[in-house]
Amino acid sequence: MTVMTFRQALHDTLRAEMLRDENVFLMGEEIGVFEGSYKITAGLLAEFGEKRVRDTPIAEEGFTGAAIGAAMLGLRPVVEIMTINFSLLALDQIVNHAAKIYGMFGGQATVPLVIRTPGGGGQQLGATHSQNIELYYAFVPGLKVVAPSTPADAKALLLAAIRDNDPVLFLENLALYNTKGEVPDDDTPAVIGKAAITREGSDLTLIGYSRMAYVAAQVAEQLAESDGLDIEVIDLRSLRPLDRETIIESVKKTHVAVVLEDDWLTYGIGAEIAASISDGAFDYLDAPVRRVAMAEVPLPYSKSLETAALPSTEDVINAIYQTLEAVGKRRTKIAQDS
Amino acid sequence: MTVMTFRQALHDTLRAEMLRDENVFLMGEEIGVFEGSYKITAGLLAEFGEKRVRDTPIAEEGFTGAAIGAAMLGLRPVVEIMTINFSLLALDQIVNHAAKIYGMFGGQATVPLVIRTPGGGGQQLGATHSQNIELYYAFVPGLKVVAPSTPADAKALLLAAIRDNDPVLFLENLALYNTKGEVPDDDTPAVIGKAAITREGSDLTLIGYSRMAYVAAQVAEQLAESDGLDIEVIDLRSLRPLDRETIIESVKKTHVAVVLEDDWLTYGIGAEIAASISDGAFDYLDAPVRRVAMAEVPLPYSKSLETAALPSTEDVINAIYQTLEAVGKRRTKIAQDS
Amino acid sequence: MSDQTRTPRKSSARADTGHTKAAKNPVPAVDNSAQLIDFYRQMIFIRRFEERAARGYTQALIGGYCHLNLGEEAAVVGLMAALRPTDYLFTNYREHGYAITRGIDPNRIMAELYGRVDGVSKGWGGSMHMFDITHRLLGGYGIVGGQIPLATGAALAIDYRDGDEVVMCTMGDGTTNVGAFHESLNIAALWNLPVVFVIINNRLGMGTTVEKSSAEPELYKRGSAYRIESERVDGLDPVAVFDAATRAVTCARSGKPFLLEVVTERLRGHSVVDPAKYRTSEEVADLKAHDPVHTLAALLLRENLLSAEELASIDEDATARSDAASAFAEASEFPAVSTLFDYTYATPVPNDSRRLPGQPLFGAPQPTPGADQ
Amino acid sequence: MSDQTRTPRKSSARADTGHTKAAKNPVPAVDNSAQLIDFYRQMIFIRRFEERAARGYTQALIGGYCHLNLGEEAAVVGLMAALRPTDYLFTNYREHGYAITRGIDPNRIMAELYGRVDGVSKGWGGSMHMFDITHRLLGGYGIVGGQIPLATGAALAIDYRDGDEVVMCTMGDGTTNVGAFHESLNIAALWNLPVVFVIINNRLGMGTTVEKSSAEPELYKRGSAYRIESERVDGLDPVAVFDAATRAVTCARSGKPFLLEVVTERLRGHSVVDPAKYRTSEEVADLKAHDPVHTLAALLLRENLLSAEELASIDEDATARSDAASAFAEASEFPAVSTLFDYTYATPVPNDSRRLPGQPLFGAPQPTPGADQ
Ligand SMILES: Cc1ncc(C[n+]2csc(CCOP(=O)(O)OP(=O)(O)O)c2C)c(N)n1
Ligand SMILES: Cc1ncc(C[n+]2csc(CCOP(=O)(O)OP(=O)(O)O)c2C)c(N)n1
Ligand SMILES: [Mg+2]
Ligand SMILES: [Mg+2]
Repeated sequence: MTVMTFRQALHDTLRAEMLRDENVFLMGEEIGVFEGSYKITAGLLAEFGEKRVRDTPIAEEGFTGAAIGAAMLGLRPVVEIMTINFSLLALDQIVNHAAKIYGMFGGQATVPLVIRTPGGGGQQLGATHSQNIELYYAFVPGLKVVAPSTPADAKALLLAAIRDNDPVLFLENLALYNTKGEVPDDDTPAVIGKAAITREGSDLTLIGYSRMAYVAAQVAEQLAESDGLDIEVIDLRSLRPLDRETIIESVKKTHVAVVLEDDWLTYGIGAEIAASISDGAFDYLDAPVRRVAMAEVPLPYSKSLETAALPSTEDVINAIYQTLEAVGKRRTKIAQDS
Repeated sequence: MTVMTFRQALHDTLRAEMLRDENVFLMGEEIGVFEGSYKITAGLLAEFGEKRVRDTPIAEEGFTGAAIGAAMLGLRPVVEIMTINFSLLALDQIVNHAAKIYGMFGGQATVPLVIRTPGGGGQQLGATHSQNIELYYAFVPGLKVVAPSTPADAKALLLAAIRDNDPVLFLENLALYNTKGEVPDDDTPAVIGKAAITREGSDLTLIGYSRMAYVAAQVAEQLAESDGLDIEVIDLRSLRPLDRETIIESVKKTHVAVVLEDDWLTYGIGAEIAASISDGAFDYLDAPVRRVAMAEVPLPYSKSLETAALPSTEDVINAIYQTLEAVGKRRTKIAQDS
Repeated sequence: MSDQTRTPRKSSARADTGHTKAAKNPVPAVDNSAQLIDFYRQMIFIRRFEERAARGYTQALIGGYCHLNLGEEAAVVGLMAALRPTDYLFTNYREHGYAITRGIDPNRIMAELYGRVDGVSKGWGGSMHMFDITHRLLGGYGIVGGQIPLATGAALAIDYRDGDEVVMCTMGDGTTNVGAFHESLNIAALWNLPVVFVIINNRLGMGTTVEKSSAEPELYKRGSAYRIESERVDGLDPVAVFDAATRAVTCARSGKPFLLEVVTERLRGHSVVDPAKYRTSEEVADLKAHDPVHTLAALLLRENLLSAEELASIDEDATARSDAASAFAEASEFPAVSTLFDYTYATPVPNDSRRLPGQPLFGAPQPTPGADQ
Repeated sequence: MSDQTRTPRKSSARADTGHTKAAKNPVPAVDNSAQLIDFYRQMIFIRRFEERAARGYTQALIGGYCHLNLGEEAAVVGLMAALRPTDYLFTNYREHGYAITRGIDPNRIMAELYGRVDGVSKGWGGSMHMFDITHRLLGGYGIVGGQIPLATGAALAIDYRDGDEVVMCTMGDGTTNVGAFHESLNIAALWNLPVVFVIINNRLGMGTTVEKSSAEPELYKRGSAYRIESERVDGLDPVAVFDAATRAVTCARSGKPFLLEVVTERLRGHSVVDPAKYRTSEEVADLKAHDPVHTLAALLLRENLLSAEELASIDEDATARSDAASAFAEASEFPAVSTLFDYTYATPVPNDSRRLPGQPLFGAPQPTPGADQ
């Protein structure tokens, strides 16, 4: 185990996979000479050369499509799309091509492609640069979508994504790059399609992915200390496939759930989670599943408005309190404690 | 009232609006000389000329963006994107530009734009040409998304969309174009953001939009006759804003709901509907909300597989039966009848 | 639409299309009678196959969209003859002729149109999505321009591995106006990729003329925006196409992408169901007068390379093989519903949805059709 | 990155950039001393304003991304001088200088950077999204190339109404490789729209050189793919830019789009936070030697158009106004949270979501911030 940042875990894993398999190569804007907009690929051009670390023109559709074509011939490209906002320009190639090629041609060609791209607001980047649109990928059969929240998962899921024979959208988050955690030294890939219970508990199920799984873990710890609450935390890790079973089992135990997401509420990722819980744990649920998400506006630049529009730790805590209050749990808990 | 097809209602409304307001004009691939891939614009080039019926090059991003720019200067373009599948190529312009311009610039410019585009599978068009991706628009604040299921609504909602000062995605469906219905002669626009109860009932709430609202209406009639079931049908009509109130009020009355959609189940439009019902009617719901949707595969060409992958009337009826059985309602009903 | 708005159709004007921007490596004039006969055999087969497909469509045995190569036979065979079996082809939805000429069993092509298990894409693709990995036909694509980035990437893979294969990527005239064309040609030129971009200029995208859709209607000239060598060739002449394609492929094999414009015909509507009312009767007559299959037959006859009987017998053979393909296709099975979930993912993962429409998310036993395999 | 891989920077090479493809309507040589002084006043103000903005960023008073026009001052003022007040400008995220030169109150521009209510976009846009409807600045845009289709559409609207305004659309060199560039130039040329596309070629897109990103690095030549007239001009010389822009605007006003390439400098990193380590020290020295603001100051002095004192006083005035803008910005209020839902829709509709994060969907009373307006 080594403690490192999320960024370092990504960097080291990319490097290790490039050393392991010469079919693995990197493509994207500014990943070479500029060393990456968020410096994930720093040093790799110097080490591997232009063949394997390709700075592309600004042409999201063109270079993403080229990566798909290269993958069809057996290479294993790892594409960086600078932020997920720009991926809209490559969406046709991803949704109509990468996701379809295996099925549409009756299984004759695979597309072993990874697209790494960060989402995330909160950096005053304005409406077009602060979106969380992983939904666009999670919705599409033929794609796999993973969303790590810890450095360890960044490594394990990136290993899995690179070694998988299907196109994988690997969701990163600007706010996570500098977070730290322990990372196993061996290179065991994660199983794509499995959620993780990152904290066991019995009072409430708190569900998140990417940055919001990180927030969930923090809030759970905080409330354990401050209120003696015993919250179970689920990190979805994979948005497609979605591990409903792990979620349902948890809610059957806790009887209440709060879902955290960084995207817009209506039709957001949380809608499916809430709908699935309400269905699968119908007879066990003591209160409506509560969703905490972004305000439904084009995210303003100004700090005052941006802060108001994004879910805060406080919003999460309030949602938890209110949910517990609705079922009378918190009062009991606090009563017990006092 | 005049009985006409959905196609005719669209055609006549476009024509009437062009006659009413000279700022209204049409753009799109093959809408002029070719008279429209689905002939909605037949005859309009001859009547209005090239200035107001513009055949564009194949350049979804370019011409949709041009329509947005023209709208910023006060024109009221109505764009046809041949099928919703191709709209992926224009998504950046729609999501990052049309939807953001009003907010991002502090309300200084509006984008009075309509994008008409048909979705729909079932015509053996294969994986890339049979998608229902209205979710991509319904998710985005700043856009409005309407989805009529009847010729009357096609007219009323198209009137509303053209006269609205925001970008409106107007969802059509290949399978609806030839359906017929009564259309009012006066031109009263619909209110965007309101669902309609198209059939009152007390046994179950059946919810759909676009083609699936049509299917819902048919199934309800059929089951009224065959089983004496009294199903309430809700046609969502507007996917953004979403009229949760109408849905919840209905479910509070019926206690059970089935949601129909033509898209993929996981993260589909129905997820939000189910999640909203499970929340807003938590204490009233007697069974999990059931969703009927497409199988989660890239839609195959072959008729045998395509048919299996798309929701059929029978699937809808089974889901209704099973939901009613789960709450013991159907047996009672049938028992009463017999 | 008047004749003036279109590229002139008369043979005087047609000569124009042969002029090349950079016709290097000219192929020496040789006796090409064997080649001509071979081309004819292939062209008449495409002709009869497509006509048979159109009939299958009318019989409701073929569904979806169905775009034919009628009028483009000379272009197809000339282009395909310039490729090695190891080269790759990416094309669009108008690809039956290419699939045939690459050497794929016509029975399997027809079976694909019929949506049957023996189809070249196992019935999953249909008319627009023929794919055969062994013949290196890497797909017909239904999204206009979608194949261009993919083809560029395939060329990148070849280059990455120092291979000597070439990628050919065909597209229609209307397709040169999509953004992917620009982005891809730029990338191919920047990275010196072994790819030939071929514009099949049948002078119409559905009902829209080249002049109405491309501000530079001499489409091959667009190569200059990427310093890509380019050339225009008469696509009604299979030998001219072959020669130009050979030059283009040679150029690409040396590591420089090439843009080849092949000016041809679309004898019928955009797809089988399009009556093409936007064409005048003179235009239609003119098209017939330039029919490349008839032109070649006449030449073969005139030059005494084939007798009328021999021509007729080749034609009958083509018809017979097309009919046989239909019979084969009709006898082939529809894919079993149990295979519906077989091709969502190549690497299986847990929690992958295998639910049929209407099946409950939870609870009720899920008959997973893929499971019984 | 070595010098060889870049467009030559020396003055001999620089002369090259002036050569035009079709320099019609040449502006007669006149005494332009007043113009020069005016340009200088504007340029030094942009310089000081941008430096002040950089400081504001370091002070954490400005957030997000912040791209400056440092080194591009001559290009900015020359271009803007060629526009009438009624003409429209679409530009990208590197637009502070354009906003200033279009005549928008610098206090409001700085207030936008500070995210305040008095900002030109009311604090909603920030550095990348300046917009002023009265000055017909129709937006800075953060998505590379996003402005190009919009500008084309604005020109369409002008044409639709038989107006005589022109649209100018600026973009970076790297931006010429996006699909939207291709699609839009084609449409503009096909439909004869009154739009000037301007490439601000500062020879870098972030850290990528033109040669690494554009297979035709003489970017103005790309106009030929659409039969669009084009020209390249030295963007360090405001008069040359003005003259070329005037020709371009005149051409566009006559209903023919134009492509103008302005070769300029990016004195610092891509954005305020980029240390630009990928540049050699020689390059940086070379940039300084060609600083257009210094060059013009030296010229004014040399030609006795301004004394050293006058230059200094203009400079001081620029600094003072920049400081005043910062003071104004800092004193301006942050937008109230109650306005968060004010700009989602222009036409109000029922059921529009006005929920703050964490508020329940149903039940609990919803304090709707927009409602108390
Ligand atoms: C992105 C996209 N836009 C529109 C269409 C609809 N469409 C199919 S073929 C076609 C015309 C293409 O014309 P061209 O490139 O000349 O090829 P041709 O059909 O003449 O062979 C169009 C517009 C599509 N399939 N994909
Ligand atoms: C679609 C898209 N892709 C990538 C980016 C990230 N990005 C912002 S500016 C830039 C470089 C643009 O270079 P150029 O066009 O030369 O303009 P300059 O910044 O030099 O003025 C990039 C890649 C973006 N904003 N949008
Ligand atoms: Mg064509
Ligand atoms: Mg630049």
